[in-house]
Amino acid sequence: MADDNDKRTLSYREAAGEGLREALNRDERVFLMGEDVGRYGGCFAVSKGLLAEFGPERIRDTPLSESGFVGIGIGAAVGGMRPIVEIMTVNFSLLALDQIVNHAATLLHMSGGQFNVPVVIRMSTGAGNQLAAQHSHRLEGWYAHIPGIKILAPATLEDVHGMLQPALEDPDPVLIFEHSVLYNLQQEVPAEFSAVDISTARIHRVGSDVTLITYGASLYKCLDAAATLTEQGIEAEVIDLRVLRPLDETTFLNSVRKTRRALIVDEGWRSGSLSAEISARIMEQAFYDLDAPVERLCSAEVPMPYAQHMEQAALPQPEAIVAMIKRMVAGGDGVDHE
Amino acid sequence: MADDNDKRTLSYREAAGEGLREALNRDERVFLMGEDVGRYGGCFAVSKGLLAEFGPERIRDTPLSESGFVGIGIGAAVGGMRPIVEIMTVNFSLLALDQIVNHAATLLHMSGGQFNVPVVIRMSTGAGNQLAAQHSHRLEGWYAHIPGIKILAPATLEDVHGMLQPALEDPDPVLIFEHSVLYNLQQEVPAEFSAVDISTARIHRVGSDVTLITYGASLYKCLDAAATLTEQGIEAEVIDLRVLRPLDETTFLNSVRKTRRALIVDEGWRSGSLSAEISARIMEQAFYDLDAPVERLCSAEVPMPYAQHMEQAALPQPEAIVAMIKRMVAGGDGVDHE
Amino acid sequence: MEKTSPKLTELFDRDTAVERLRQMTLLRRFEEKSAELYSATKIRGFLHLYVGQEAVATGIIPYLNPDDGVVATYREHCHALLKGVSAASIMAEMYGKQEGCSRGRGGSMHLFDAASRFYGGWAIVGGGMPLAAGLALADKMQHTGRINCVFFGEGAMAEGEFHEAMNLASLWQLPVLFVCENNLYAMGTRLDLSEAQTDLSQKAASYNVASRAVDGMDLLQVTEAARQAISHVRSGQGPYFLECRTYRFRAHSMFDAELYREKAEVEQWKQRDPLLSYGQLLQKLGCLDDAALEQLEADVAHEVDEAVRYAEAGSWEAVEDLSRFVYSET
Amino acid sequence: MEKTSPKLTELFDRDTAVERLRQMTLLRRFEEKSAELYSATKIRGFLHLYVGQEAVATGIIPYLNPDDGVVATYREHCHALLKGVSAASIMAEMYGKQEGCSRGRGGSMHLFDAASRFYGGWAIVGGGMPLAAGLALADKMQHTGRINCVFFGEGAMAEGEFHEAMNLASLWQLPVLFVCENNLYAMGTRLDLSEAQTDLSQKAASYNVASRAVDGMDLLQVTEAARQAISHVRSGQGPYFLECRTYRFRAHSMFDAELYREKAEVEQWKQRDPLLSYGQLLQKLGCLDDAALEQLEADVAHEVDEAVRYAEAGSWEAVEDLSRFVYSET
Ligand SMILES: Cc1ncc(C[n+]2csc(CCOP(=O)(O)OP(=O)(O)O)c2C)c(N)n1
Ligand SMILES: Cc1ncc(C[n+]2csc(CCOP(=O)(O)OP(=O)(O)O)c2C)c(N)n1
Ligand SMILES: [Mg+2]
Ligand SMILES: [Mg+2]
Repeated sequence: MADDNDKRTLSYREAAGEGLREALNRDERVFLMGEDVGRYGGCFAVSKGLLAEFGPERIRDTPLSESGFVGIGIGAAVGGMRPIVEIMTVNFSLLALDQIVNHAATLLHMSGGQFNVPVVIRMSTGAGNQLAAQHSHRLEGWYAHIPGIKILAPATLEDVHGMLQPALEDPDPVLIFEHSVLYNLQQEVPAEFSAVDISTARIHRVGSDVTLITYGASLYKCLDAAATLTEQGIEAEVIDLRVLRPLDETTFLNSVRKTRRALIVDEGWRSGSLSAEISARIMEQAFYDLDAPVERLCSAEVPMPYAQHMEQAALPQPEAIVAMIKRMVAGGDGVDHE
Repeated sequence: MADDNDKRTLSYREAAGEGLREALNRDERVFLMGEDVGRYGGCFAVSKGLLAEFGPERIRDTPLSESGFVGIGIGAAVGGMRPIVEIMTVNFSLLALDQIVNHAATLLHMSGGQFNVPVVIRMSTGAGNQLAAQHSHRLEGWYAHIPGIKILAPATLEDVHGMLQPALEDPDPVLIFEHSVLYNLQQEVPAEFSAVDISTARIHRVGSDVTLITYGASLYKCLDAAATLTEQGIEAEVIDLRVLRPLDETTFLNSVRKTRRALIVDEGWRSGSLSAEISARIMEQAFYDLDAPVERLCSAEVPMPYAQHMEQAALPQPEAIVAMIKRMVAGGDGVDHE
Repeated sequence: MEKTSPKLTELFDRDTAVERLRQMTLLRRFEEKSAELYSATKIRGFLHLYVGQEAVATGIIPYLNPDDGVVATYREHCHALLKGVSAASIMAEMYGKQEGCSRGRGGSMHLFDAASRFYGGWAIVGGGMPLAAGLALADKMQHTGRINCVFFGEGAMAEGEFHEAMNLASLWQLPVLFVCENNLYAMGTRLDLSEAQTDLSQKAASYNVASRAVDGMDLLQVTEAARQAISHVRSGQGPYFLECRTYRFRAHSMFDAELYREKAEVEQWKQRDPLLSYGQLLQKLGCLDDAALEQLEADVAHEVDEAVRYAEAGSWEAVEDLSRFVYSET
Repeated sequence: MEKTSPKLTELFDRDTAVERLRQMTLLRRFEEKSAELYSATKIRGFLHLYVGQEAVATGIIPYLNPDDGVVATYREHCHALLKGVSAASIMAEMYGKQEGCSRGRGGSMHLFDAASRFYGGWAIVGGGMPLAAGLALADKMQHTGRINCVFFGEGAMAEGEFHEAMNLASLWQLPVLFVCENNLYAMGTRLDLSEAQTDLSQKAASYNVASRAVDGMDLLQVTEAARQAISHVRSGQGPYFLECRTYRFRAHSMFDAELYREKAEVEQWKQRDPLLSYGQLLQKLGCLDDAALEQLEADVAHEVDEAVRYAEAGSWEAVEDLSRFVYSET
């Protein structure tokens, strides 16, 4: 709060921008490249002001050429720079997938360890702003299928600020997915952010009755649901995965072994979502510790509709989390599956 | 066999080619389009001879422009044709992903049901020919995450021949993945192929002790393993999924409820593979019927190496299937997880 | 770019001349109302306005046949209106009502209408071009005599999909008219920061595609060029590339702070407002007097009001129908 | 394409002239041996030979500095050899041995060598171009004075990645030399079936990139043009597009039945074999006699034999190391 000298209130957008500014100041090899990162002020205003501060060489507006400039980022990384490539949204990243999956993810291996690719690729992700089917993908969990790249999903201001630095220090390609509904989120943060890692999941709330596993903007829905549940005598442990590849399975397995129940909340489409992988790993490694089957709450398997009531109906909601958990804790086979 | 009038021996390649020829003969709106489908004779020789038979309008060689000609196929389908678009291999399909995921998969929904997209997209998939990291993807399970498209994985001659016609009759985009190591597979088939559906999984072998769930070329590894296991008194039921989206869960759930144990063999990379989705569904719907945790055998999570011994080590093998099943049936927590 | 305009009387009879003014007025008023409704949160998501560019679509779409196809971008309200999609169904779409032309599933960026062969409404920049070439291939293979027209911004030309679609359309001589609406900016990126070669006709030449560049603020120039381009395409001579130099008077979308251009530049372009200058020309030529102009504005206002009324009166699709239209209902 | 060749004596001293012959001979013999070993199943996967095109890489790569970067395709054995990757480590790579330049993980299509700045060995057509432009951006931003050279076939030019990489390289004036090896076919697809505009210099112009087209069977023409192109790029004037018209004498890969071209066409091109014609020129000019030629062939044969010996003697990587090099070891 403003009256506390060590604290301040910031938006997720500002925290991300601060992370960029610090990275640019810290290392001359770092530059930011993407559509409208400079003169326009950034699609989500994250990079606003950086052009004036660092100039057009280091805040580099690109044409609409996703495959081209992502590939150039990869090449520049191999060539000794530390590019931060911004793809405006995950939807457009499908145009650059060949460069990410066929090139960035394979080079180290194909060259027998000779050429690593220290590129960072940031993009926004997520639904919830009525942007319809071509602007609402949540594919970070899908990207997590690809070996050779690392996938981060910062849900907090601390993470969206702090994950950038370790990502830049990482010798391999790192993709950072910022959820677009979070940009306006305000949180109280310390005057100086502290460092974070890009290898572990984080327990946001300790609980004993059920484990809620999630990532990205759904974290807040899970925390909401946990607050409701506590009033009803159910204590949920809430885990923010933070890193989608490689998964920190120790954290969620330990939690599930303790609570004996788990619900995974994943904004991705259900079939083949990251939630399936987590469920499968719990199956394989904690089956005998379970009191009930692991359940999943995901997005409806539809291209995202524009109308608000339909979009909200397609997304996981706190009420549904609460209802599912109450059924799970009540026991029996009561959860419906479509 | 040659001495039986009603039977003949054919290769998977020839069966696929016969399917194409029949489709072209059956419906004037059908045409085949892709790189080197005509003059070259087809990358895997599947379409060899068709150019002479149907001419360059209907056997249409394209430049190297995956996004362009896949998009043209989508548009031509909307415009009343029934294109079969061939992408030489799944690896190159990453260049066309925007057209497939952002365009073909969304149009029906975004237009409120007005425009369906009756396009068929065929491509080869799979590893096993020492083609290294950029030519060995197995991404059909990954594609199965996307709503709005259907995903087929024909493992038999009957299916590679027969799935094409229902795919062409389907009003929505259908992707057919032919595993490249199968092209030389010879099987005995009837003089006339019979029709197949594109909605159900198929039980290839009935068994009582464990369910082996698989698709594509891994089917044969599972059948091999099942043969070995039977000598050791273990009867495996082998299910070929055939259709990866939408999944026919009834077939595998019923089987697992009977055998109480399941191993999923999936040539995809393990994390986020289709095997995870199947495991999660069994968790959700057959948890209380299980005698042991569902297990998965997938590819190692590495870009595919060139050297043969390394490539084979990266892929699921019959010996590993046998070993895993023996441990599962022996009971206890004996399966190692890396 | 061409320097002189054709004479109005060589292009239009009196009724047509006035009809074009009515059309441009409708486009302008419809979008002004949309902006208002966006501020009132009746319309949500992204809203991209065409204000300033009206002469482009108005000079072209009326010369297509009703069964020709049109493919457009997220900045497509006006193209839809001109192709025959009703103002009411577009407004209802932007409200998210099931009476909308895309049943409320598409919103402003995804207008579709099978009846008028309006094929969207696409929001991946460049993504509509292969689709349009594909529609053209279907028309060619089926000998329908139809052509297809795809609209896109100059920014889209840096995308690989432009390159592939142009080459394929030319290689296969497909009946498709590529219309580049060069409004100088792609969001905040000026043409010279997006294209190493800003003479866009050189790009058309590199695909062996016939081309022409006209003043997109001048309805007469656009009209004359469109008729020629359409007859080129319809006569089977292959694709055509028409560049229309224009300007958007408003922000890229409702979220744009317009940091990337000077107010003075915008003001200068507004001096060439196609609606005003064409209206003045008509008055000067005596095609309509003040009273007729007033009546025209009143008619347009009525149409826009009716559209809003229709949208307001519309209904929400049942949530139970969420999973419809992922696959066809058979 | 240019009609006349420069004089040999204007380009080379005697030693250099002979060295070029030795290089082309090595390329040829190395690949002939590779084909043999493929038939003997020592080499597996895909194998794409460069036979017939040797004058292209030989005319260019020797004029790069050792620390300049080269990016190539799956048809890259010869580019790697010329850039300084040893024949032994290439052969070992194709055997899949861990002594290979990519540790046996890449194979024929994925040769890499950090020491000689040979950046692959890429098998997605067009995919190497953005990478090369990126290396060039790094060099430009770090003021290294280095340039980068990317080789690709004419078929790759239809890909969107070509379009995007050319435009960006030109827009940002990156030090990258684009070398199109126009061998007339992309697998079985002839240039005129792949490009609506077969005059490829028009494409370069559409990105504002300086260009030149030369006879790729003529080492002297290639050499002269390469020196000019390299000095253009190195002096900071931006990218350059060099088209070398050439022909591959052998099948696309070892799986190609060559249904798409006439044997007579191949034979006609073989009349212009760059190795033979250049060798004859040297003899005519008295740069080397029969004995010297014999010695040269013997030296090359020895180098190739040594490479095979090295590959044969190599070892298999331990299976336990399978999951190495997915992520860096830190
Ligand atoms: C592939 C892709 N990349 C980025 C965007 C974000 N975006 C939307 S419109 C736009 C600018 C397009 O400019 P132009 O093609 O000139 O059309 P205009 O908006 O000027 O009409 C951008 C960058 C997008 N929608 N799709
Ligand atoms: C994106 C992509 N599409 C298709 C292929 C299959 N393929 C490999 S080489 C080739 C032809 C390339 O021709 P060109 O660029 O002219 O090079 P050349 O082989 O003649 O040297 C094709 C179609 C591929 N490797 N990558
Ligand atoms: Mg524009
Ligand atoms: Mg070629």
